[in-house]
Amino acid sequence: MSFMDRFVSGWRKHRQAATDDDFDYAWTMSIDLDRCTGCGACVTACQAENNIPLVGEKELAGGREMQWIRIERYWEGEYPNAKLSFIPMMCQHCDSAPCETVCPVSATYHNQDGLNTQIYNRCIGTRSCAVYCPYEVRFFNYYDHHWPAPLDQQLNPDVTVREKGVMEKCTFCIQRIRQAKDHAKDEGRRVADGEVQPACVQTCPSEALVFGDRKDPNSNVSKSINDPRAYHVLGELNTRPSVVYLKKVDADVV
Amino acid sequence: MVSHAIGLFHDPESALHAAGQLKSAGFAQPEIMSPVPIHGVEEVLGPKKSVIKRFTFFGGIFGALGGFALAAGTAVMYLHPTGGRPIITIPPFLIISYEMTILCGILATVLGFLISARLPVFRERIYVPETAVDKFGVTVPCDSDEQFSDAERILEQAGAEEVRRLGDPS
Amino acid sequence: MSSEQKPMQYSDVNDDIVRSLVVTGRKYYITLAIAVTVMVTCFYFPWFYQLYYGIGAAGMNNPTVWGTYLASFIFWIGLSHSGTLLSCVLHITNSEWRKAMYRSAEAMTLFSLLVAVTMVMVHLGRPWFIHWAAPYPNQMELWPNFRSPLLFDVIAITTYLTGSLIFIYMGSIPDFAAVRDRTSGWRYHLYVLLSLGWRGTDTEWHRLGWAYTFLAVLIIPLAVSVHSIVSWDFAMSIVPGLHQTIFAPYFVVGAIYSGTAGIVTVMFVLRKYMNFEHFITKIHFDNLGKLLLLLSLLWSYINILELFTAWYGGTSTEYEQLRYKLTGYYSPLYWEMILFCAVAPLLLISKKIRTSFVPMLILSIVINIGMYTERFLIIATTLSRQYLPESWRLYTPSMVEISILVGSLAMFITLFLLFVKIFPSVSIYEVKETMPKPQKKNGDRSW
Amino acid sequence: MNVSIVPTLRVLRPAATVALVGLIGIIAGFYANATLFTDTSPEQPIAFSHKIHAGDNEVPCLYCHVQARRSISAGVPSVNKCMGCHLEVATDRPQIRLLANYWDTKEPIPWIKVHDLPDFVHFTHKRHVQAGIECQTCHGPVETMAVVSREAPLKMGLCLNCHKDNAVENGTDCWTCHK
Repeated sequence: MSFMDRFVSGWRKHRQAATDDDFDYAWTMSIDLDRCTGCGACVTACQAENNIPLVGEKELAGGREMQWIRIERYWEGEYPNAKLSFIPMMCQHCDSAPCETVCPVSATYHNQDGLNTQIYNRCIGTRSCAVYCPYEVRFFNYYDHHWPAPLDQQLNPDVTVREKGVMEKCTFCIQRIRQAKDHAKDEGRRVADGEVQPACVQTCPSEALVFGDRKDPNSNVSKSINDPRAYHVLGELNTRPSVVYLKKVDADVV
Repeated sequence: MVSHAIGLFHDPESALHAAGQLKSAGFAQPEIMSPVPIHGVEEVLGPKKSVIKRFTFFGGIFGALGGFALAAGTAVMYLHPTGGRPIITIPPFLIISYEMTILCGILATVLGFLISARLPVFRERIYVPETAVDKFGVTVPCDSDEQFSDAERILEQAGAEEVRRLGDPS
Repeated sequence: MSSEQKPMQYSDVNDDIVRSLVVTGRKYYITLAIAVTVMVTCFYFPWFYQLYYGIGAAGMNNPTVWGTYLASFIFWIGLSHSGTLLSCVLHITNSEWRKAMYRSAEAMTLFSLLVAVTMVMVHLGRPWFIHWAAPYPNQMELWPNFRSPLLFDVIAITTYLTGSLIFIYMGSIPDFAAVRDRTSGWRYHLYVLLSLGWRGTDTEWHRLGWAYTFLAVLIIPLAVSVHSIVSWDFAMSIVPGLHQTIFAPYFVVGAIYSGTAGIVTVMFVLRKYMNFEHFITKIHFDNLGKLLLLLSLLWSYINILELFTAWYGGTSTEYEQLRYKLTGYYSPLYWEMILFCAVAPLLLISKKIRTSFVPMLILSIVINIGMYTERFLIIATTLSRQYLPESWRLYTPSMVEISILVGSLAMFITLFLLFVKIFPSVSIYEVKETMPKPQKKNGDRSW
Repeated sequence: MNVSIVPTLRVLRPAATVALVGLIGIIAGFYANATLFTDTSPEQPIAFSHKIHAGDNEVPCLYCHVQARRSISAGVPSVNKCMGCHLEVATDRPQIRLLANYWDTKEPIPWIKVHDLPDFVHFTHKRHVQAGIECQTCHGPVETMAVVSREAPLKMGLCLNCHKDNAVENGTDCWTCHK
């Protein structure tokens, strides 16, 4: 009887698809393309915060770049009437992430913060997640990276240095989220809005990037994702990303 | 001491005929040893029932249930929500179940074959190497010399090229 | 079994096959030495280098994170497909012409599967942790992710490997017994163990017949599922060009296609160098040729379907993918594939070609080159052109990858060479079954 | 003629024995390597005895490992902390002279880490101390050890079992412990 009850209730519970409501937080980033100047400060900040190796010129040309966030640049027209548009692209932390289901060893999964996470030391390097990711934001360690002498002193102790053969990607600076949650737990409250900022958000000079919990209706990010300009990149794929872009208002069009 | 009479035949028909004769003469169940599977044994020596199909069937069912239980059970044991899907995601688990059905079915079939064909052979059994090349052998156990000469007579009448007496080692 | 000079006898079959196991010429040793050398230098050395250096030794880059290793994996899995599958289908349909060739076809399945598994090891970033993909209780209390198509692959290939091994072994038990009586020394002991004490009694034959048929029935759906699952590694993604419902049948047909071509190649080699002219005849090549023609037409049909739906659907990503496939950087390879796999096999319509050995050999090799290209293109063209144009990047295999490809071929040859000296490479009892039964000849003792 | 696989098995018995012994040897060697030859109690630069301090004199753990309750790392006490007592206590002992030597030359003591976790593990002492977990749960009865040795295996299973037993919030989430 009790076994059957437990079985039935467990079955019901685990047959439900995971939604935002099941998670403690729903960390979200909004990127206002109207404010973004494409300066690349976020790229550098991310590089420094997350122990991302500098692969060097040769490997970069060979396509083994390591950039958890990148500025995609698209040129339209010919010089001198060329027009440049750009968009910062990083892991979208999709709620229906294609990369998660494909990993044979569950090295990537959705955690209780609603983040799409990657456990480096569980990864066996099938690279299937990178194939399945439509945003091309997963990066593979093609070899062991080394930091030349002074640079090894600036490695972040809260972030692992990844081994060769391991996939990695943007974590929304989960080490900072963890720290903020730790403080909040000491004080017995939830993480307040603005208390945690990933390195890219912190460093963005034009404040184009806003980060916060979309479960909190009063947070800055909740307000900005309700903006009529808000959209998801490749939204038609129904990956339900946690990164929201605010469309650039084009002066020529308006 | 139990010994065996074995008659070697050139063709399967004579061997089958000899086996039928031996059986109707009241000998214990004769065995036919042949280089190729021969047809018509059941008409002569009585129907054969194989338990292998039951092994295959139950092995398959075990695999189907076990495969699903493996996938669903391990998913519940350590929760990893992936891709916005439920923890117990039925369609992919059915594929695991399908593959495990076949795997367990195959393994059970092998087990059934080994058990029902009484292989591998640990206690020595009589054997004539020619029957693996081009001879068809018919053997019966004989308790006594009289029985052996009876068997020898029947075998030779049926057209045996040669009749041997082999001691049962056990 | 037809033979021109004098009718074959049961004992001739045993003689021929025992000879093929026991008598080893210098040619064999030289070939084996070359194969082993190539395997070690072209496969293991580069692989160890890659293990030390990282996957960076291969030419893969960021959008194209899969490369020739995975193409080789599909290729070898595909090559494995017609052996056991074909053998099972022909066994169930009681085809006489299967009997002389099925053993080596099944061996092909087994060894190409082994090579495919090795290719997975080569492909992985951290192969030393591959055991994490297996479900076993561990202190981490972690299990593999059963929702992953790659894990379906692990389960399916394990099952297929087990099934093929058991199928080829079970069919060989009577032959091991026959060989056991004619050998001595270590071979004798090996065959005693392998034959399990088989005596060929009516009961044993009866049980073997049932078990063998059940295995065949189980393996047919298994083989179909294995390559469907391999295709799902791709088709379950949302990458344009990969996310296609047609992929499972496409891969299955392609697998049987390249596998059948592989059988033709192996048959040719066995016939030529193992002196099996009695057993492997024009009939086999004719039948295999017909099968190849049918499969090539099916394959072309599916290819046309794929192009047509992509063109008619006309979504931007699909259309771009189509355009890139037909006219882009990799298009010469595409047209080579069409030429090799769709056009050239049309020659098989002529019986003259089907029954002549050398053209069949050439065609079978050409088809397999084409099929390798197909697998390479599936990965290279789609991964280098995905949704975001900023990350479009071409992929060229590095020397390490090419060397490992050559080495894997040598590994297959090595395994096969070892096989022909251990397994009777033509089934003794099944060949005998195809021969006229000994008839009653009272009084005549000359046989 | 008779047939049986037993004679062959007899012939193969020496080979099988060798294989079996080899297999057992490999497995035993593996475990021996993991248990016997792993240095769980390395020799420290100063023969500091937890038995004397924490055991006999009942100095609380957190008196010296003062950061444990408010930071990730429990921390090794500074030489300053040691000298707080040992300027007065037992100054004539040879080991204390060694300590005083470090004090005089203003150098830290190069302690060797006994409980070392891999770099990809995030373990915070603060959470565990605040949750009221005894230090001994993971570190073993340190107060009885003259030389500290690692008692618990410090494998993932250890953490996980405890987290499951105590129903820790998000206790089995990978990112709770991995980084």
